[in-house]
Amino acid sequence: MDALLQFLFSGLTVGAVYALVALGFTIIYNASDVVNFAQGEFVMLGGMITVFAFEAGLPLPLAALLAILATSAIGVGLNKLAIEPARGAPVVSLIIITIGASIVIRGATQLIFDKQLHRFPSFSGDDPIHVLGATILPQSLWVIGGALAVFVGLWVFFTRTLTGKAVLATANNRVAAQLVGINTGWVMTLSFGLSAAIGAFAGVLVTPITLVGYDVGVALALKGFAAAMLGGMGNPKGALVGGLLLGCFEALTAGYLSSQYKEAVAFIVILGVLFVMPQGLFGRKSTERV
Amino acid sequence: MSLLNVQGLGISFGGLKAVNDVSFKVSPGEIVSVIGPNGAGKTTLFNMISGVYQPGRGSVSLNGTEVTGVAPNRLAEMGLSRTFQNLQIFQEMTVLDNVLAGYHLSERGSVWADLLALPGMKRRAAEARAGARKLLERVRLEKAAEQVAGNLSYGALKRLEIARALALSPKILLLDEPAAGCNAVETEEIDHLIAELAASGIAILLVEHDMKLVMRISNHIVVLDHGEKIAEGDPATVSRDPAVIAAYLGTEEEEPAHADG
Amino acid sequence: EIRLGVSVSATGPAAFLGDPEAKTIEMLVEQLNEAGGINGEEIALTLYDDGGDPNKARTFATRLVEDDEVVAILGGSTTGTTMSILSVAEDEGIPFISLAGAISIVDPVRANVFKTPHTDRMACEKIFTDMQAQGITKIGMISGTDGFGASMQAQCKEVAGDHGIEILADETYGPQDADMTPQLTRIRNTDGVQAVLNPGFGQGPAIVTRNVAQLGFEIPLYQSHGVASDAFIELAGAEAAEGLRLPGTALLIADKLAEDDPQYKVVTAYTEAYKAKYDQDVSTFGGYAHDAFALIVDAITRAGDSEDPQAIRDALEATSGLVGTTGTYSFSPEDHLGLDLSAFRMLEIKDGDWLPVE
Amino acid sequence: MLTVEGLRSRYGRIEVLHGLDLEVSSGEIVTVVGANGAGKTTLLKCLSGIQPVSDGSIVFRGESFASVPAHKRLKRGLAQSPEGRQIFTNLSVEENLRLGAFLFTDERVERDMADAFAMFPILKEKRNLAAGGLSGGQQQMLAIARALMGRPHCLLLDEPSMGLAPLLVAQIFEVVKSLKQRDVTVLLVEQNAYGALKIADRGYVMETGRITMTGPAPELIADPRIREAYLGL
Amino acid sequence: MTGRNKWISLGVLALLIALLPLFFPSGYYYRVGALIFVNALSVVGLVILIGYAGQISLGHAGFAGIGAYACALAPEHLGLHPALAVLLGAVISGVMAALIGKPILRLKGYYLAVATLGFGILVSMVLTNERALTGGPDGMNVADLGLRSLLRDMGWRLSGGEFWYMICGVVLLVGAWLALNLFDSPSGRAMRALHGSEVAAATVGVDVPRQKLRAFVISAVYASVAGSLLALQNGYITPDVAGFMHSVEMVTMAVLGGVGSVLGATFGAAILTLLPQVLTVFAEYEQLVLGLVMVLVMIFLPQGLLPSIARRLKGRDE
Ligand SMILES: Nc1ncnc2c1ncn2[C@@H]1O[C@H](COP(=O)(O)OP(=O)(O)OP(=O)(O)O)[C@@H](O)[C@H]1O
Ligand SMILES: Nc1ncnc2c1ncn2[C@@H]1O[C@H](COP(=O)(O)OP(=O)(O)OP(=O)(O)O)[C@@H](O)[C@H]1O
Ligand SMILES: [Mg+2]
Ligand SMILES: [Mg+2]
Repeated sequence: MDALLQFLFSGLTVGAVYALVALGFTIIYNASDVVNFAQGEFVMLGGMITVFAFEAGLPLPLAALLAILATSAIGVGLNKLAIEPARGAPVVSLIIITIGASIVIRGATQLIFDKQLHRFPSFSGDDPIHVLGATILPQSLWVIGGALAVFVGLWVFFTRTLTGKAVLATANNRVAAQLVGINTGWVMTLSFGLSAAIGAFAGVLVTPITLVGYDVGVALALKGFAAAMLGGMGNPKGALVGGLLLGCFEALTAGYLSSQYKEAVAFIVILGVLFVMPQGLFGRKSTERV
Repeated sequence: MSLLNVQGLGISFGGLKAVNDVSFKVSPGEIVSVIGPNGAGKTTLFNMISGVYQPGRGSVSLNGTEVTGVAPNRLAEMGLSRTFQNLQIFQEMTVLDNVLAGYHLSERGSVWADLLALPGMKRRAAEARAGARKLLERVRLEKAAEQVAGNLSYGALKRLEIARALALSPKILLLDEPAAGCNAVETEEIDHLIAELAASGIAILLVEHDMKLVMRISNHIVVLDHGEKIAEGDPATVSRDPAVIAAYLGTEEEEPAHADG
Repeated sequence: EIRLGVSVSATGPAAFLGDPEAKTIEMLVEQLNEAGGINGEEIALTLYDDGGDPNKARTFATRLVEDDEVVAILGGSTTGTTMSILSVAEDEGIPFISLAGAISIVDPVRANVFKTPHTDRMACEKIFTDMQAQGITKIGMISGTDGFGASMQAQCKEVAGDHGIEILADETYGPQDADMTPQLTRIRNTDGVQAVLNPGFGQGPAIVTRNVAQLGFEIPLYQSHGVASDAFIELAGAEAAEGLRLPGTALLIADKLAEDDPQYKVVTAYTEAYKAKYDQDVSTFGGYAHDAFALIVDAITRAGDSEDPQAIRDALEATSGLVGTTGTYSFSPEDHLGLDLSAFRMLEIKDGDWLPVE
Repeated sequence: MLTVEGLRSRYGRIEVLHGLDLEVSSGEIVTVVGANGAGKTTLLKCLSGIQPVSDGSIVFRGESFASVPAHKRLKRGLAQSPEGRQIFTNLSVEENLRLGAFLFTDERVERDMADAFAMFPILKEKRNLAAGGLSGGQQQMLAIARALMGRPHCLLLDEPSMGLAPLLVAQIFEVVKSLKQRDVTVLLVEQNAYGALKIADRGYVMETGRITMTGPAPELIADPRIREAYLGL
Repeated sequence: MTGRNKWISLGVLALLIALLPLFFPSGYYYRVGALIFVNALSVVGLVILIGYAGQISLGHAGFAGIGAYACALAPEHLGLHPALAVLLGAVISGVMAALIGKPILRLKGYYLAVATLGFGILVSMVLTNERALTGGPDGMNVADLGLRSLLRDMGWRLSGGEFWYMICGVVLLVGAWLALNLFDSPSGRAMRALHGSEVAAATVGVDVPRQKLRAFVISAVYASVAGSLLALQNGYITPDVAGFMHSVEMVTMAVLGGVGSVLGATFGAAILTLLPQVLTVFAEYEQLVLGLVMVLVMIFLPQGLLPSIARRLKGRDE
């Protein structure tokens, strides 16, 4: 029993990391139908910049804030320098651009910082909290709380604000969005800025647990992508649930079946879900009529 | 004998009965029109007959064979072909290729033959090509044959769809608002085209809001409203039916259609 | 000018190995050339980054031989890349010193292939010997699924029996995993486990160490030479890492070596120079590259002819008693590794620092 | 209100508008008729800014539109109900309308929405349905209603009657006529040339990218060439 | 693309393959050429899947892995001749593709991407974890094809580099020829049609699931053969061939070159294979420059290299 609880704690911790990455995908996807494969790099940047700012003597909260702002600026830059000039390009081209951008960011990070692993202290110490014989680190609670907060924020943004609707409209029909007066260029800038900020925020939260190095982004992006698809791309609820579920599948498989094939089991579950629900758990069916 | 036989067909979308208990028949060479207000369920009816939607209730039979819910490509093999209200063009292919796609059934062979470009395929390919060009002439798109289809204007695409549908040499042709986006003169050409097709023995099922066209060429008209059949009969009967006038035609007829028609 | 070729995994998943290796060789070449080279001839270094991709490694090896016309190749950070370079070296008769761990690189012996690191099997034996001394007979193992971890896992399972050690739990984790508590919980819930062994490199071992502390394990934790560097203590946290043991080289305890230790000079010179140049701590892997370079320089010097790869190969095979950071090398036609178990030292983390156990 | 001079536009290297002159005065209803592919849609797209202009000028209410991007043209008072309807298929009917009034946050938005629902009651019924689920004609209504939500001074309508039932066609033409009372200027592209000319003040005839004829609507209806080529009479 | 275009494409390709060696300063270039051809072969497969049929795959390296390991395992365990092992790998890949394609090709866009990604990861995971059979992450040896020594016995001496350059070049030509045949054939047209509109394709009689499956299986076989050639030529294989990064690399090559075009596929493969070799002069900056080149190509030639350039030449931009 306490083992099960321990597995779930682990699953929720890891799942919250995935969820944070998946949530980061949502905005850019909702604005442009593009899955930004550089999202993992935003997470990495959040961690790396905080590490180096912290080591340079900045207090941790300030270092984190700096990292989030800087990453956000990089996100905007990515949009301005790479996505916007390619306006009108097919979605696959845009995806390749984001992959190219992720390579650039990795390459630059490795030059500007280094290739070592880093970490900064947990926010609330490393004394595990004991619950019914299982333990969880305070930092895990930060990550889980962060994922929930970002989820609520995004959910309100997309369902309750006109700007959120404008983002959705931009992806749905860019031309029509311009016709109703939406500055689609600005929407894209906003989306990249926000997505990058969410990514960096995730990086700040998870670094004490997962450590950070210039190349941790790829794996994170991959898992976040899988989580987002499991939940249904574009829906914040899907990102959250998808991430947590994926984390729990992995942890439970590692705990009860085989740690070697835990990712395999997770992917088989995803395939199973998609087989029954081709749009993921909460994805919306597109309603194009003929 | 009727070619298409629709019996008690119905479907719902989350509580809304988009089509409910609709029955009618179409015989070879006959032109049957389905009219009704916007949202009456005409397109939905087409989608069920052509296998795009699974009907919730009722049955469709083609040439005496029950085909309810059969996949569109199977129906195509059985001689049913259609166009779409919301254009479904192969945007990135050339205009000619769009029509050639319509020859898929007569042209197709084994995938090995395709990969290896076996000489046996050549003759059929040449026939298809010649046929496709003829069809393009028929809808006056022969000059655009090598253009990418996505570059055509709306009206041209509408005609391209008709050409593609004809490439199947169908026994029955479903046309969903073929004249939308065409002016009076262009509509008249479509009018002639449909009449010609019917004369050659093809059964035509037509949805169209251009009453001038509908009244002139239909043998039989089915009127839908809120998914239900509210009237049917020949054009004269239907156009006098008070329920149809109230729901659809309106009393005041300003257009010169009737004056001339 | 002596043309020397290197292909290492300076980036990619094996960058932990390749990055210090590349840096070390670049530094040493610079030092040597400044000091006047070998017999007055400078070394022209061609260094490629194969990113850990064996396919690329093979291409670079071909390029080094055919295009750059080098007289010897160092590198092959991983077993996979080594095996790719190896066949080119064998075909073309170019001496090649590998930096990877697998025993299969030098067993069977191939004419042109040498290697500097201990084999994984030696590391396992060293660990098990120490466990035996502690009276530990039943252990749980958790290893990474990357090449390093998987190879260690396989080797350790093979030799455990020889040391009377039984592996009761055998878990793995992916190289990028963020939490290993489920696997560790399984190990904890396995009856009779007296110690945990975690062979791996990268972030995995640091996370395992932290997770072990989180779960409140009371039994000793053993790591492998894969994490033998000061940076590891920082990542895992001194508190969590307290009491942890692993087999390492003299490099890690350079400051604690007795001045009469045979390795004292080599090790301090290397650690100080590296730290000064890159502001980073040395790792075991950089040490492998250091030794490979020392070996080839020694061989070229003795061969007398810096143009003839086969002469260099023959000189290399005749190496005897060369002191490196990893240990003392003596090659022979039957032995292209030339290290023995004594090269390893058992280390323990005490108060955030490495201490030799003996 | 709207002056177009020497307008040229191209898709890639193929020019489809070859120097077009056109003028719409305040409060007028002006219609453009022409065969398939004449360039009517392209003209409207140039006006609303979603199609680049290669030469010529567009002046709207005294301001040159040369450097005004598409999304700012609605703010200047120019709205379009585009060809192919271009509704937001994944958003609900109500959200579509709300976005039509994207520039406004005052209480008039609610009133305009109520007006739209009064004009097309079916939209009210379907307000929570994803717009992609609407029937063709219903989507057309939505496109028109959405354009009106932007409170335009000038409305560009691209074949508004397409796919609408006869009753609604008549209604749409009534709506267009009634816009005149509300001081909205209309540029109407229609294939139902007869209906359009009936309510229009003036008309233009377009052939392969050029204006070939213009005049007061009644004159055009009477013109035998037009009767034969476009009205089918 | 008309019939004439097909022969032009093939002719250009054949000429390039035949004439380039005249300019090779050293044997190393044969190796790079052979790699380009191998990559191009799998990319041509993706052109059929992505360019013709409009279906995405992020897991095709899985098929390359199957092809590669078939060549490593079958000769050792089944005593099969390596050449037959290539066939065996192709058959296994084709059957696998047919089996998994059936359920997952119902998915669209990114959902399909994640499903194929899952497949690729499963394959690479099995190859990595089943150490007893596959040698694990460290990889395993691959038997020699034996053809080169056969040729030598017949008096035709070729270096390893020259030999593989030829073999891979010829296989690529055959692959390109098949793909070009397909383009203008009923099957190819049906694939391109369903790319444009699945509903419309179905109503003209195209069996949409079946055509998708065909494209998937064919592309899987291409990837498998490419994997086999890589394994045979390297003589050593690790699970990296089946890795996610390899899948991404393949798709990137396809898109860079121009995803609808067979000749473009070769160009895309050439660029992405050559770049790391050229960029070694940048050492530390290699990654940075590689990424930049990708981004810039996509910005300025969004349709991919070849189609964009062709359009510019024809003057039909946009
Ligand atoms: N996928 C769907 N989801 C929800 N409602 C739908 C869906 N498809 C159709 N409907 C509803 O069913 C009704 C019938 O639609 P249909 O498209 O068949 O009308 P129609 O008669 O073709 O109208 P029009 O003349 O405007 O084209 C409409 O009210 C529409 O909103
Ligand atoms: N995206 C495009 N790319 C290339 N050419 C195009 C494109 N769109 C339209 N054209 C061409 O421009 C010309 C004018 O098209 P436009 O759509 O403006 O005509 P239209 O008058 O609106 O016709 P319709 O009555 O059929 O809607 C046509 O010849 C058409 O083929
Ligand atoms: Mg309809
Ligand atoms: Mg138009």
